[in-house]
Amino acid sequence: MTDPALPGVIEDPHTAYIAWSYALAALSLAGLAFVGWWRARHWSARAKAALRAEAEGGEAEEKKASTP
Amino acid sequence: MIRALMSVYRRDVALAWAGGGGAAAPLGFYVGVVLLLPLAMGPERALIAAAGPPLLWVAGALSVLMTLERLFQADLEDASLDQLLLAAAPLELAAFAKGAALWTALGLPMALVGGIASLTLQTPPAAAPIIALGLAVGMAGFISIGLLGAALAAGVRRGGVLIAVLVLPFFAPPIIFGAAAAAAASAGEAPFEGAFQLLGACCLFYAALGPIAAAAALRLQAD
Amino acid sequence: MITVFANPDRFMALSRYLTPILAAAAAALFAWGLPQALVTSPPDYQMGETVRIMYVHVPAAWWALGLYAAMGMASFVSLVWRHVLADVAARAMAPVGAVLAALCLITGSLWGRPTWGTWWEWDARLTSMLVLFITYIGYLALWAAIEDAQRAARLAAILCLVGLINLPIIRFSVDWWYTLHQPASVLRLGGSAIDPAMLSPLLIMAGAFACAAASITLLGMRSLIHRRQALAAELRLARSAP
Amino acid sequence: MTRRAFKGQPSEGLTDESRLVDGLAFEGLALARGSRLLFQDLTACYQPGVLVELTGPNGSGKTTLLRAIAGLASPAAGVIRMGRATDPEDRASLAHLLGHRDGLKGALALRAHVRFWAELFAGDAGQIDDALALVGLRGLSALPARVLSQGQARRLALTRLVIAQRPVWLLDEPAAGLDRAGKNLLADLIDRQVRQGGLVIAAVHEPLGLPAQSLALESLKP
Repeated sequence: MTDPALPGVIEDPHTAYIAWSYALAALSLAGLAFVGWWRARHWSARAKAALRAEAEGGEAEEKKASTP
Repeated sequence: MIRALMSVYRRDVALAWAGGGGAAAPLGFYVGVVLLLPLAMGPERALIAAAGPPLLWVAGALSVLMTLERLFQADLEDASLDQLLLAAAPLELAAFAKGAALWTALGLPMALVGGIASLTLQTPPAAAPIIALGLAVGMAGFISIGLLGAALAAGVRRGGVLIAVLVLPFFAPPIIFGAAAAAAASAGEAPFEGAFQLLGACCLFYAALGPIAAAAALRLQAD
Repeated sequence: MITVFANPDRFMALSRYLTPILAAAAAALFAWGLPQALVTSPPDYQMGETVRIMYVHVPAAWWALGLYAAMGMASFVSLVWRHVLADVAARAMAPVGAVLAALCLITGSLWGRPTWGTWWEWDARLTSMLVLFITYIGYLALWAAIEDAQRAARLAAILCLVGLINLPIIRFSVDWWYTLHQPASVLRLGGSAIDPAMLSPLLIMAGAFACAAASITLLGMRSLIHRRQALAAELRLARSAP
Repeated sequence: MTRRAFKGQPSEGLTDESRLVDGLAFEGLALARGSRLLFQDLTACYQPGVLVELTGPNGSGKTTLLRAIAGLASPAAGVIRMGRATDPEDRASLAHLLGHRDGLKGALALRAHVRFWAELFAGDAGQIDDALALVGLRGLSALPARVLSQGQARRLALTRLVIAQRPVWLLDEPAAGLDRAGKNLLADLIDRQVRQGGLVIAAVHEPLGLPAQSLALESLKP
């Protein structure tokens, strides 16, 4: 049966709305998860790099200070 | 302490009026927006009578939003905010005094203009004073919660838009009750019943909550 | 419990394991709940199949509100005890709550279309959810507008707390507004008493959404903490560079 | 501008209860600017009736320290005690803070400024014209503040210290923008405040030419 208010829509309109609802739910959760994961990976890498650079910087200074 | 608060109030009213034409700009904006309705909807009387009172409230809310940006931003920029923090009165009451000054300088004139404009929107003349009174109460509510928006966005360049999006959710209750009160007044119902009382309650609550929250935000801005 | 998460390092160690566990729990609950929601649970006697949208719409509404309440608590802790983690938690929850609120509005519209024949019905609860969605947008806009992270956290906490205090007022005024302008008696979305057979998939789906939201929030908190460490280290590097 | 006694100065100067009982004290004070630690473990005590010259390179935390004493900035660690007051609001009511920016409203007249400060800080509103005369701006009192030069604006800001008596003065580079006469005036005001048992802490780059203790921030590197 077609929905009178929506002439010409596929035979059973309800499955379309249900499908869209679940697809959007999945999309939004997956999108949030992906963005969260990508940002976490990006920032942890950057933090590691910065801390390592700082550590190396520290060692370089110690070497400089220790050599007369 | 009262002297300190009165001095903040008087200075802000003077500043609100001194700034080039004083309240002319926001009032002009307010009337301009009210004018747009008939232009957009055509002169058909019944249509305008239905949409008139609520539009007065929407236009009033937008006009108040325009005046909020400079409320604390100026004080933060020229460091006079520090004076308020060191004053012989708590910052919460100083914020309240600034809100009261803005209400006197701009809120009341807007409510008056709203009452007059309601005549052009086909509302019965008897309703005009009640609508104006409702608008005056509503403006107090808008400005009180607007204090918080202004304080939060004081440190932000061109914070006007930010203030709008921060404060609009809080404008919902006054708009709902105010527009309903205005519609009831123009429908000739008993003036101070139902919606008007709820409007008053909501604006009183904001008048207490706004300054306290704004003072907390201002202390952070000055930190 | 709060002190256990007190310092960021212990939190990072704990969340390293908690995040995947919660994600797995969410997947399991979805696997368990989806067949019930889509197939085995009975259709509604009035709305027919479209009631299945409820299993996504209602959990989204619950957690959009639940996350804002959690943000309110985190904001309170952040303002009163100046907890670094509380700021990070509130900031990490906001986008999840905003997306859930948007999802709730969209699925509400999709559900309304076959039920009421219009894409948007100014139903009291949908309107309140719209206001909550704008509140989320305002919260995120405030964070974005302020450079100093510490000040942004405290100011956003104040805004969130005031928003939380106002939620019941906004809810009451919207309900009052809806009854004032009550159009012809309209079938309320999921208003009829929920048939017990529908209750179990609803609760399972709600649980799945909760685990997913918690996992994503922890992930967000981890990246915010890493971000702070990275920026602080880079700042120190820039300053100490010869 | 001849050096003349401040006519009409309230005779008792600092009223008794506003006089500090036991000065200003820092205990293990640490200050940070955002995430950057400026200094830590500052412990010192200053008796009333003293001028303290705060020195240190740019960005060493002079301004932040003055704002912390006034209760505007919250310290990262440690306690600031002003007389019996440790709570920021209490300290704020005992102090005047003169920052880099003079806190003037361009549209407001000079007299309106001084009257505003007299009432805002619970000072003596009768002294307005004397205060303006003291800083040499008596003639401009009706004009809006935007007409003032930088030095004149600084002099107007100085009237804040005079119009309302407060035991603690926190001055951030007060001499900036002042001409020779202005610097003399500033020295006069500080000298009288110190002799009356007040406490003046001034962040300066070159000494004010008055007997003073000094607090050098660069010696407190984190």
